[in-house]
Amino acid sequence: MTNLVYLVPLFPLIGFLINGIGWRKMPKSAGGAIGSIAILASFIVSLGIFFEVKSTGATTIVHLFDFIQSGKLYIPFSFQVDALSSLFLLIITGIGFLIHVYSTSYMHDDEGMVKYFAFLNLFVFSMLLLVLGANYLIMFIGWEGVGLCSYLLIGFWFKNRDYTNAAKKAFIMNRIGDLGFLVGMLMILFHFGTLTYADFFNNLHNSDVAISNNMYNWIAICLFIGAMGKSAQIPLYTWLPDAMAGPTPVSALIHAATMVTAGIYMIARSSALYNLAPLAQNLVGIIGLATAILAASIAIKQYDIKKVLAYSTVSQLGFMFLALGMGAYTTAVFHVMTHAFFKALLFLGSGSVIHAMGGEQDIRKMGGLNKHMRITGITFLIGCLAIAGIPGFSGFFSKDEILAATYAHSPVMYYLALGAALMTAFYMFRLYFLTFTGSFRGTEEQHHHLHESPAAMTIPLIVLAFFAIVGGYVGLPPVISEHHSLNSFLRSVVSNFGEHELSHATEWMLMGLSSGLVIITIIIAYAVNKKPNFAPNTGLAKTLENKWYVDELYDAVIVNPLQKLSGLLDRFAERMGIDGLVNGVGKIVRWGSDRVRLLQSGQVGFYIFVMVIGMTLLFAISFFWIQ
Amino acid sequence: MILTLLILVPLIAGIFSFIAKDGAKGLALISSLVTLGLAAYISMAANTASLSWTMQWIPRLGAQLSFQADGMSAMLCLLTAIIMPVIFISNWNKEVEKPGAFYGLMLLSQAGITGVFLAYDALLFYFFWELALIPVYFLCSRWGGEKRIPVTFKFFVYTFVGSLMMLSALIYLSLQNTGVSAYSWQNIVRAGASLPAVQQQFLFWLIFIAFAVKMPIFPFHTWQPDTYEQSPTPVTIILSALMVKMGMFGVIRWLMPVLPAGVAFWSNTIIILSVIGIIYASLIAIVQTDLKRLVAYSSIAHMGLMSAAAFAQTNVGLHGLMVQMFNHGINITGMWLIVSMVEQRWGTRDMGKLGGMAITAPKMAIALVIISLANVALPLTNGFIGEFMLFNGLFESASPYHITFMVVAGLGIILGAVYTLNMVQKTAYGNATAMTTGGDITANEYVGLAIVIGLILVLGIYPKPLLDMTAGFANMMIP
Amino acid sequence: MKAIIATTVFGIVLMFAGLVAKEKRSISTLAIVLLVALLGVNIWDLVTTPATAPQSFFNNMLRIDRYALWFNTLMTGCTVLYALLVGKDIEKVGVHVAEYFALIFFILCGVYLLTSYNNMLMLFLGIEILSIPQYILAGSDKRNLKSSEAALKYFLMGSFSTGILLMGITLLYGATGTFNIVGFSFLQSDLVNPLAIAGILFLMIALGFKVSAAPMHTWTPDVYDGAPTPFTAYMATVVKASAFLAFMRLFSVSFGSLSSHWMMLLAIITAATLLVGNLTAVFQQSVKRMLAYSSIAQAGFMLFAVLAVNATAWQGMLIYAVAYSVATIGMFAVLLKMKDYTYDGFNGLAKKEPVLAFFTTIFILSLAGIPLTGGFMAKYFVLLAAVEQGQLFWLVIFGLLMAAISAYYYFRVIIAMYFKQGNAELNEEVTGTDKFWLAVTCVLVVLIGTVPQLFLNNI
Amino acid sequence: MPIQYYLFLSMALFCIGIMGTLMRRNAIIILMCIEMMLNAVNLLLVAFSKMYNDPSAQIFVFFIMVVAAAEVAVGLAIIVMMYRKVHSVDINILNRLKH
Amino acid sequence: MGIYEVLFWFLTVMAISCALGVILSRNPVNSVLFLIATFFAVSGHYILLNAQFLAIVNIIVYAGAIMVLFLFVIMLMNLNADTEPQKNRLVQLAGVISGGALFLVVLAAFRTTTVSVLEQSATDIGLIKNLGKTLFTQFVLPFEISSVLFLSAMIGAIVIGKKE
Repeated sequence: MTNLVYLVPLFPLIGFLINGIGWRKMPKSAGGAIGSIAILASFIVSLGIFFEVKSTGATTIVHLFDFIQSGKLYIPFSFQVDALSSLFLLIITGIGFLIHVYSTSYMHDDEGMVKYFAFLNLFVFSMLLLVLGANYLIMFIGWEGVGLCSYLLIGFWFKNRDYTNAAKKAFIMNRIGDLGFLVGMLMILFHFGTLTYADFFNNLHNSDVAISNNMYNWIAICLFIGAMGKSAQIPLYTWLPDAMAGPTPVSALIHAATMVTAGIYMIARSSALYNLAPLAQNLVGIIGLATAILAASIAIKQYDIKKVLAYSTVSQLGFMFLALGMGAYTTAVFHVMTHAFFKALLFLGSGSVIHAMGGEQDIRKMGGLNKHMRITGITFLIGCLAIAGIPGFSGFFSKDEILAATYAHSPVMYYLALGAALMTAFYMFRLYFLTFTGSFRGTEEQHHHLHESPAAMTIPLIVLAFFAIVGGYVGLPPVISEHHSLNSFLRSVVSNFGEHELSHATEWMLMGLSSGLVIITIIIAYAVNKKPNFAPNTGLAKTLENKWYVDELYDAVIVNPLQKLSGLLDRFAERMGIDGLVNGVGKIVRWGSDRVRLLQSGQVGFYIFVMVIGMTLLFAISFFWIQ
Repeated sequence: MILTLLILVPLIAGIFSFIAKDGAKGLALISSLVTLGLAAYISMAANTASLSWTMQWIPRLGAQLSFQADGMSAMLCLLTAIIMPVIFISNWNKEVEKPGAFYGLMLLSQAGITGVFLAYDALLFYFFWELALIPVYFLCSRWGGEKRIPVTFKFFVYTFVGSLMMLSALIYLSLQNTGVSAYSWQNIVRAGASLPAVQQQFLFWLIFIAFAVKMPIFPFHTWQPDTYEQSPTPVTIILSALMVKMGMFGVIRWLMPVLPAGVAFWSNTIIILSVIGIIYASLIAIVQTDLKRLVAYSSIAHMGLMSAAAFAQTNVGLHGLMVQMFNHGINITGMWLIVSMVEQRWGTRDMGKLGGMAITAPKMAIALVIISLANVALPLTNGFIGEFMLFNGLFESASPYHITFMVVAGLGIILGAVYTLNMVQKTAYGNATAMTTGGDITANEYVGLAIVIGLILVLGIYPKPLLDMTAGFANMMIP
Repeated sequence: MKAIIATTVFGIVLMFAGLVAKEKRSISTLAIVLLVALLGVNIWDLVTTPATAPQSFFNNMLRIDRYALWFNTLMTGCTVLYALLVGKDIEKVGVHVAEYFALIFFILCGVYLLTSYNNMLMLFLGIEILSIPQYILAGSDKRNLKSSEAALKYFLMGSFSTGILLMGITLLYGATGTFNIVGFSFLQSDLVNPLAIAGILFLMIALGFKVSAAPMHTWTPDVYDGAPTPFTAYMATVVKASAFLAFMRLFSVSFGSLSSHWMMLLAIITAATLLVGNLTAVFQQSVKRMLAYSSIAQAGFMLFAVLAVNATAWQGMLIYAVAYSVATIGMFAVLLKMKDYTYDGFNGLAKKEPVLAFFTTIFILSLAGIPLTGGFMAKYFVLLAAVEQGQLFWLVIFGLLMAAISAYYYFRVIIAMYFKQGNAELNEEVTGTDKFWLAVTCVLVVLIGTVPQLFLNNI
Repeated sequence: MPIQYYLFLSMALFCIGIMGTLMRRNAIIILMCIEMMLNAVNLLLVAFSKMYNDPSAQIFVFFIMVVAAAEVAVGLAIIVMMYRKVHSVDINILNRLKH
Repeated sequence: MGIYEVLFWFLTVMAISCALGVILSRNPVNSVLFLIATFFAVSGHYILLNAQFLAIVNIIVYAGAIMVLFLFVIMLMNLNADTEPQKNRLVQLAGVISGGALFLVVLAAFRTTTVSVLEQSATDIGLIKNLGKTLFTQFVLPFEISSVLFLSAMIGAIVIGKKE
């Protein structure tokens, strides 16, 4: 089965090509069907691969063709199938399929639906390349490919300038990260002469290649910069909230479940490197934690349903990086998986809400939707419970593992992370209460239109809700079960670093603490939002509503100065400076010509005079200077 | 002999098309297709052994009519031979004034450019160098925009000064030799390499300025945006896709092996200039509102990267440069085709007035997006392979600042994304305000764009043929 | 030697023909026939002279080598071309057509003397024989005050420079005791007699005057501008080229060993010439006057050959002389067709007379030194010679920069013809014959530019 | 008598001639000054001829006279032609050709 | 100081002062007369230098023929002192200075010349017989060629001088 791995990306590619070429002529339903079936096919193959890998535990490399070969530089186009990639395959194709199905209904009224499916398929294709690549360059191809699809899909409604701006911002911020990734790759190439994972990781321990510890750190940091961009970490996170401009299923798939977790995948993939680079690892943890807190704090005061989810995603990604920073790679992957379920669920749920509200996204205008959309309401609640970390739901297990790992590493960070987790619970339930409970605050017309979404949308919700509940049982904490099935599955590929075995008592204590606090927080959230008050925010709240003014800060510090600098360069350095200089030479020649020609006075006496002067000078030079 | 045919076919066809008047269009197309066939044959043949052809020319000077095609020459000839039919096809239904002269001059410049790539004799090289320039000068000045006369004249004088400086250096070098092949590449190389370092350092600039102007390298670039802006698009394509390669080609063929000590001495300086040029041109591109100027500055930025990598003097960088020269030629051709279609349909190149191409001309918009993505070197487009190798080469250079160079040059890919996406946003996206009239691409334009986009994708996914074609050359230059 | 006799005789024949022939047309036809005959004589001379050592005539007064013969032949050829192209226009200058042609034959006599003189006296006579007819030709359009002015200016300055030439010759004689240019013996190689140095300087200035090197160039624009255009064409080409050959012969053959004493000065003169010629030409409005300045600029390049004192320089001078003469004659032939000599007068010529415009372009490109034309090869050879000399690389670079400036004013003609709107008015119909001979000229220009070996094989 | 004396005398005459051409506006006087320069040359040649005891210098002087005569003939013709047109022999009157 | 020196200095002073007279006198006729005097002084020098034939020729050709031609022309044009406009002082001064500077520079250059002293002894090279022999043997070509010069001068005089 693993030998057929090329089929996995091939199906979405075929789907993309069919939809892409026929996007103007094909019927919408056909486009949706082709797109979904392509992913389903991939999913089936992926399942087969997954189980094969699970049973054998082997790592297979499938060589397709030579991509770049130049001197010492050799980069094959090959796929690597192992535990990590097969798990991601499942997440991508599985959730991808659900979201495709969901989209067939969600996008049904859009004229560009076939194009939409083409892009979506292309995205899945790129994402699969990313996780399947057997070397960093193939990963990079997928890496940039998903960035492209994200760009295309954020700007899907291209007539709106704000949307296309958001798309552009996403692409450019990703590019900043990509530069880091690129530099990291070049460093690896420079020092190890290869980009292939297997060779690279083998050589890491090889004493022949003696490089300083510093260099490991640098390489790791460069790669992490790439992850920052893709996975929306400080300081490159601002694109992700803006990316909500795209259709909601896109947000669910790309900006929650899959693409943004690429950074986590990459670092988990490079765990061997990070294990050698403690400095970089600490940086990852700190950045992750800071992002988790910052994004959570912003989410508290957002009013756009998708924005809240977006910041929540950023925050959750922060948690994942925190885990990575603690050396708990499998935990991060675990959280990726659970997060994929519940965040996709939440986004699709919000999509269902938006669908029902006729495009309205402001939660101040919602409320009491539970009455009209039961399935959406319930599944959304499940999502909230999962993300908040209520015991029994998937999020609880993965988040708890992160917190435990953090506690083992540094209690201070644990408390900070716990704070972020509590904020998560708070804003998620604020969102839930404001949206689904209480009374409807929108217009009469919207009220009239409220309805439950069609089955194509609700079925994926239900499936995802199911997984949001049970997804966590693959990684039961050691206090409950000594057998951590995910950990053991991944062990062959990802090696956790410096795992501290916490005593069972401590673990119980931590679990109890976080669960208890979360429940209290939810109650507070209920209390606060029972009678919503949308008075204009002041003070800290206003700062939070305005996202700590980070966008403004970036505008003021980077974007505007850059624009100004460009303008100045164009006006002064280019036109007046260099071009002015060049034209100046021309002008000087003309001016000189105008002066010199006055020597030609037309009077023969003057001519002779010039001649005599010249003669005298020549004599003087000849007799007094040369000799 | 087949090498001379490659030059003679466009030359003769060019001369005839002056007389042919209305038939010139067809003649040009046929000639360009013939050369494409020849070039394809040569590039296959050059894989195995380099072709050469030599004849006495001016025994008094020791100049010969000598052509040789190695991997680089063959690749560039192939590029030339591909670009020309693309130009002719996509301009098929466009009426030009005096078609005979127009197509004649186009073909003459093709002959000149091909000659530059094939010449293995310094004087012959110089001849073709100028022969390529003169028809282009006429083309720009005759068929260009309203400010064409001063602008193209500036271009002409600029490059003329450069080539004259090069001429002085070539004279100097040739005098180190005697005999009937004093100007042959081998002898020039031997002469140059045996000069004392100080002289090499001096001669370096004389030669380099010619190439720097052509490429163009900051700060010798100011002719370029104006000229691109004013030239008719077919000529802009020749200028930017082919003539800038002449500069790059010159550096590799007639500078690096000839003055190794000079190159070694100045390479850091040139890399710094190039890198500054990347950032500088990219920044300026950001505030351009004219499509042509934007693409022009983007080209400067790209050439900056190529030149930086060239002077990094690494095998992989050089190999990447070969690939990138080809790919840049293809990409920028596509870019200009789109720009010209926009201008033709909507009568403006001002991005402030454009918008909504995706609604009125979706096919063109798709092409624009694909070409733009190639322009920002997105993986799986051809731009990526070259750029990756160039960065790799720059990173591996022996200079102590190699990381700094690479990182600063890398900022160019971010800025590149900024201006390219700006352009896409402003032309393709948004509501169709000004761009309500005018249809989507016509059949002939479709063919032209299809060739370009096909090459972009094929070479982006499977670059091996291109890499193989030039590998031998790269290994020979820098083992 | 045969050619000198022939040209004198032909000149006299033409003088008398003027008495007999009533029609101007027949006179110019006769002149052309005689010129062709003269060319034949030259070729005969060339063929019959053995390729070995140079021959001396009349007690070393003349020393004719193959180079001189070949040069004479080429210059005569240029004259034939000239007569074919502008013969019609000479008829229009004035009534004394036979005399004009006779003077041209006499000038050719001067040319032959200057290419082969071996004695200062012959140099002096040669220059005078070259100059006096020019004074007359310059003033031959008596209806035109400008022509008279040109003649007066040329005459006064020419006589003045004759004085300087003679002073130079005298001082050299004082230093060496001989007039024989190969017999000069400069005593004390380390401390050369100041008389000799001063003599060389005076000669440099006098000959510099003839070739219009700065700062002795001032007559050139006025005279070339004022003189009747057909004669300007001749003065600026064949005459100037032979003056250069005389210059070179003296400085290379006789003073070559002293080059350290005069090279610097001549280099300064060269630089000044290039600068003044190119710079001033930029601002001109009249193409004719621009060509005058351009002839100064071209003289700057020919001075490289004089400076270089080596074998390449001789070949360079030859190529330059021919390439420059042919292109300039062609250019003047075109100019003569124009009603208005200003740049604006050329506006839109390409539309009206595409063939004529094409020929003009070739000539202009040649003058600007663009490859494939003779001008390039010419410049190339002289610069090659200068670089070969070893100390003049700076001057070569300077010269090339000036060449770039020269593109400015030359290309203005092309710009006017092709890119500007306008209605270029012609003086007269461009006949098929005209076109044919212009085409021949073009072919020559391109031939020199591509196969210069053709013109060097005989030496 | 040292030859320098003749050298200096001749130079003095020569330079006076030059000064004359520079100072005067009358074309005829200028022509005369040029003749004076030629005479200075002649004088020096004769002195050198004596020094070297060589007749060829004197022959040269003879030729200079011959040429001078011819030149004067042409020159005066030109001046007369000019006088006919502008009724003056002032060289500054004729300056239509300039710049 | 023998008669030779006395004559030398007398003729020198005469030549230079008359030469100055040529350029300084305002009346063209006076200039011509001064020039004739200069020529006589120069002829005197010729005799001192044993160039008797040239002395005679100088007087006949120059002073006699050429200068008379000048006088004719001046008379013909009816030029007198008042008609010739003077150059302004500055230009005159510039002329004097540049001419003088040239003289001084050349003088300074010849300071160090080491040329022998002329012998006082008489030679016969300046006699017509010797000169004639030289002219018709060694210098026969220039002699013949100068006829071309005369022909052109003749044509010139006709072409230019003839009224149309």
